[in-house]
Amino acid sequence: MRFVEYKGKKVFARYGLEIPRGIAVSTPEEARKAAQKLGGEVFVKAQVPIGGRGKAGGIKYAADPAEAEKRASEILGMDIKGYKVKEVYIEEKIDIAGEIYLGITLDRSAGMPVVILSAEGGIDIEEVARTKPEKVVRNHIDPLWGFHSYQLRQVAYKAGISEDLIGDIVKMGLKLYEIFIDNDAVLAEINPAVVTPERKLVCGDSKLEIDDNALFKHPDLAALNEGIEENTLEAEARAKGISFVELDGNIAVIGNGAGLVMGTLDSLSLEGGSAANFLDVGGGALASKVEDALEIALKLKNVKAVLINIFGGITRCDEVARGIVAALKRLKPSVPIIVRLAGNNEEEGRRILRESGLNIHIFESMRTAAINAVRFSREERI
Amino acid sequence: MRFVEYKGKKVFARYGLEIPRGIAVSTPEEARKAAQKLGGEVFVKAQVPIGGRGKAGGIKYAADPAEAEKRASEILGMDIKGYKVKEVYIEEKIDIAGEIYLGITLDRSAGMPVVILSAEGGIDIEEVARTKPEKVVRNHIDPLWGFHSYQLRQVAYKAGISEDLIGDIVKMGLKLYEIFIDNDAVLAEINPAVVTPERKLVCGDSKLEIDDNALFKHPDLAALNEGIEENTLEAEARAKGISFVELDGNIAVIGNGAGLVMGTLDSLSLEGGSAANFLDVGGGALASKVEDALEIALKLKNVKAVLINIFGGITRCDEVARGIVAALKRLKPSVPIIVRLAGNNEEEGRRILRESGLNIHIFESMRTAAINAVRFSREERI
Amino acid sequence: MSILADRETKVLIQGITGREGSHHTELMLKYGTKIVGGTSPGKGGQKVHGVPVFNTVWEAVEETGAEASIIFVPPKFALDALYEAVEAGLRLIICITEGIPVLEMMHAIRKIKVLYPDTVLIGPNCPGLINPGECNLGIMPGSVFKPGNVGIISRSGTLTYQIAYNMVEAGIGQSTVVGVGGDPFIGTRFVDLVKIFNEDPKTKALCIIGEIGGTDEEEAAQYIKENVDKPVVAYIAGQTAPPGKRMGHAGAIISGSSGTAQSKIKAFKEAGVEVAKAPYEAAYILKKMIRKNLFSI
Amino acid sequence: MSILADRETKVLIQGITGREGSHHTELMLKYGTKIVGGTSPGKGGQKVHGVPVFNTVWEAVEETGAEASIIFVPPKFALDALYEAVEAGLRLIICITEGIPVLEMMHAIRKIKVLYPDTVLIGPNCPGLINPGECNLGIMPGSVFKPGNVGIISRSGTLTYQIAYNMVEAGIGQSTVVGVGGDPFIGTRFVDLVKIFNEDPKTKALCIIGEIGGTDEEEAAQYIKENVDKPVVAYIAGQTAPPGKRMGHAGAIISGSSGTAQSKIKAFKEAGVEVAKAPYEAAYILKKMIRKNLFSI
Repeated sequence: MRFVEYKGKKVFARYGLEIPRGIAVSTPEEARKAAQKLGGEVFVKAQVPIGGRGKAGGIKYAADPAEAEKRASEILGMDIKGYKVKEVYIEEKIDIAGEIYLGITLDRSAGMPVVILSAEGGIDIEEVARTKPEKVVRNHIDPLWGFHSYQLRQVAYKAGISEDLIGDIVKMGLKLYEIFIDNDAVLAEINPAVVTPERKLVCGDSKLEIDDNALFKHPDLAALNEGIEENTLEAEARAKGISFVELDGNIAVIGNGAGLVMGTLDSLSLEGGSAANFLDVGGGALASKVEDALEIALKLKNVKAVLINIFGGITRCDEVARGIVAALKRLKPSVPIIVRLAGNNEEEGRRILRESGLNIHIFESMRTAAINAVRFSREERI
Repeated sequence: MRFVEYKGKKVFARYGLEIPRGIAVSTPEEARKAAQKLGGEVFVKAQVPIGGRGKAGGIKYAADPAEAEKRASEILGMDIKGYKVKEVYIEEKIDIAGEIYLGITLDRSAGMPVVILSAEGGIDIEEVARTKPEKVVRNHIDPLWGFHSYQLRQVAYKAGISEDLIGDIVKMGLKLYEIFIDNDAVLAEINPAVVTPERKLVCGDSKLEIDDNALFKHPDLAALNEGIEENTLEAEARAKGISFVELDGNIAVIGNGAGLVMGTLDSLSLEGGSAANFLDVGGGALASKVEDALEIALKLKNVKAVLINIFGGITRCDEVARGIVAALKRLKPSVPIIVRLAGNNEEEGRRILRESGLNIHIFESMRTAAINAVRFSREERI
Repeated sequence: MSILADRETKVLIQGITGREGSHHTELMLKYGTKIVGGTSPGKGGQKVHGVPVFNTVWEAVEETGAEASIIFVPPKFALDALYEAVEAGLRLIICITEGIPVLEMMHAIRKIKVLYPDTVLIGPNCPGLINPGECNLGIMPGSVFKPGNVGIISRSGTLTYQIAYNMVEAGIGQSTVVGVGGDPFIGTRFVDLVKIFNEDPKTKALCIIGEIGGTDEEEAAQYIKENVDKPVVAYIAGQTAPPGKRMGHAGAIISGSSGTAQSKIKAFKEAGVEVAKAPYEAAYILKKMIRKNLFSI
Repeated sequence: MSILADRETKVLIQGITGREGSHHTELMLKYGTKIVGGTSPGKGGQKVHGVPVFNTVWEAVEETGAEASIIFVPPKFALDALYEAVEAGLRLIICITEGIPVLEMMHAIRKIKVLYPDTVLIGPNCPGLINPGECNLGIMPGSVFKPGNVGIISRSGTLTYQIAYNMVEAGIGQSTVVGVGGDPFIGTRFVDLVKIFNEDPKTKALCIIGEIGGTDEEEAAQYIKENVDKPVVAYIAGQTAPPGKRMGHAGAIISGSSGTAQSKIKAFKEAGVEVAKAPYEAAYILKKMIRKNLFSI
């Protein structure tokens, strides 16, 4: 679960990290009032739970409340990487003498968290990482050894942080690690950590992502993040326990098991087609879940064919077939439906499909099913 | 730092452990009022930071407020193992269906904390441990491995805790460990954990001792424990940075270094005498500290001689000598003063003592000093 | 004796009284797995499909001599079950549970590696392992597999069944099949299993079913390049997945330039591993290898 | 080459700019100890008694090749300094600091033992070690000791000086003297040092200065009984101390039936170790041993 900037900053502030004053609003009118309260000169910042909003035009300077209103009206409603901007954060302008990058994330290969620090932070950090990798200093954190001041001190000296900021960077890093561990984060990032002309460190932005598996331990965080608008179909699918990702192609895909679905996507691509989505109904899905899955897949735009690829291991093919029949009878889609059933109760499943009287294209082999789905996706429908 | 029962229980309650209702008071009159508030039937419990008060008569039952007043007047002012009772805790009477022992302490040999559980808790736990050791189940807690429910479950089954209480014992144990770790305890004990007739678990008593070295991390705990009256001389010494323990003999001992002082005690005993105290001025003591030390030692009752045994390593003998001279000039003690100075600046030290004009018995060897201290302690003074 | 487990391996089921635990206990028993006991705190003394239930793993091991354990405990309690199994000395632990908090799992794996280096943990969020004709430790459908001499190591469940199904159609059986699990932090990685299979005389060829995300495939490829002479075929799922999106498995996410299918395919090719473009190609490639006498069935 | 450290050992002082650190650096330098650097965050580039100061141990080791470190850092920061020294790869670390929280120290010792098993930590709350005539790593007064062939292992500071003083009076010198520290949890215990001294050809006899509390003496006695042929004399301070009272050292407390002087003396006697009744007896016993030709000086 990703937090938008101001909610992440709320969490950071609870741990004593310094954040600029700011007010989250959802109308231009409120933006003007907020700017007034904050002293006039502000930044207007789109609140979407994804990086790169600065480059997408989601962060703008306003010299006075009237301008804040105007900028807010421009930003509210924008679409940034699939997220519609419903809130902007009006934040006091702080003077910037320098920008530092500080982040903690998980390193799979090492099996440990890693702290990353660069004296050249800000929106070009990825550029810095690519062109001057020596400027981005990393240090693994062995959970058995713990995270100690000396590690941050060492990283800070290596990164070339100036002497007068070392103590503050150490404190900030220890707090960020506390935030990371306490809240089961998979990413906690301050970019930039702004160095003010008075040589204080302030969180210019926040990026905080919490492990979904651990949300049950943090009801407060889940509550804090309520109301974040996400890509609608994905959210709808998640609510129904379905793993779903929207893609660019025109063949809707439904399958059981993440690996098998990815394999289906690859097969379509190999056979010359392209998938409109990733959709995994999971293991042992019941008819109702398959019905939900079809309902979501059929909401996709530009879909020319639907490919349902099931390998019955725990899942029973007859159960899947019943879900397909129920969905098709209710939704009456106009696109061709290609179904491949194999494994557990496959014959019973195919029989149910055949006897439903619906126009379903049934195949036994995954390859043939993929080839036919591609063929259908290319044909103009009559 | 040891807490008295009701202060320990306050800490326990913060972590969600169940404690009976109770009120701490310091007069019989207040005891009556407290009993009234608590419904009449109560226990009156001496608040001293040491075990064994039940057997010493410090815990009494009262059927009504008038009796509570009477019992409080009996208990207040009692001396229990060197602690004068200044407060009693008036606690509601709870019905007891069973008593369990649950404690966590540090095991030096293993280098780890250890959890201890017995289904036969209560005031006879030490008796149980001696006569039926199999009834007292222990489990080490590797700090790298952590403390998990299964460990408590296993201990509980091994200890023969009845099935319906296993879940509650697991919860209680996990909370006690949290208390132990969070507060840098060296001992956290619930004895008895009372099983009520309704099969609930309640803390019948609390024993909580915090590591003095870690007190700086817990100002709240230090504040909570303020005003605990301890053996006065020991408290006075501690306030002056002096390590002091009162003993039974008649030779006051002052030395530098815990090992050397213990060695001096042993030497006196070997030569047929006995020490009135343990007193360590520590390393590198200045004259003023030596003066303080002499002042404390001379407050001991029944002292027939004072033995000052200094080996100057970091400590300088001349500095010690100056402290001795200043103290003796001010306090003018009537008991013989035996001083042994060796090591760093020993000659200068001895010169200062000799030239002070005071009646000081100076020796170079530790053994001769000990023999003479014993001799002086046996002679009747003129 | 096969690798990891065979028909003589004494198996314990943690969470045996739950719906999943009980259901799969029945299936595994039918397959011939030697399940000697189960655990479920507070339910000691009961029986599930004839298997005795104990309150603690410690007691179960004392009474039954169990060597391996399969964890079907819900995520909230799964780590406690795992720690219990490790401390009780079980040499092989398979954690089926999906949805365990990532940080806690990472920590647990590190602890086990350092304090109990000889314990083999497979999973979490995995389908377990199957030794066709001998024993089934997990939730894989036994009927899909046939005894043979190709070892399968996979990050996926159904994709494994699909590929094994194609293999069996082509007359190729399996020595042992292991699903390592789809989470970002898992106990046993590809490289660990490549080592084990490489030393297994029963295994003549290897099939690795990878996925985008992480660097476990690259790590395995490096080891194969340097140490393995047996023929290996690989398939990487998610070759057409966009970066930054999580494809069902928490592990299957491409972050930055690491974890791409391209990088994995390249590593495998450099190690002399043939890479299938679609799942159903894996069996074709194995058949071709047999024709070329790279191994025989 | 002597055990643990000699005149060639490159030593780092952590907390070199503090009052204690600076003072003892001067004394150690005068003794001949090869101090190559010091650390004090934020004070890198300075010099203390001619010794260069670095901001981090990592940098100090890179620049000077230091192998050993002595920690003079106040209790609040001492553990950080200790962790830093361990991770930087120093093989010998002496922690002089007194007053480190017990639980944290216990945890640190466990971590070091498991993750860095080859690191030797002496202390905390210890006077360090001295190799008479070679080097002084800590706060022991160098003038008290003389080169010789008796190894001293002690839990106490001044008591060690007292006993060494008596030894020198009797013409007996020391090979190496180690103060293990008075805290309940220490890095190197008696038994570890008995092993080291037993294998040291320079050490012909051993003097163990124990204390009430804990079971380190019993553990050492058991080892001596089974493995040591060199003559050993021991003294246990606190033979007349009452139970339950803390005698200055946090470690010197008798709790329950464990940690008594009686138990320690019994263990030593059973191991063939002669036990002194008072500190000054230790030197007499060593002299007697020489007369009996148990060892020669």
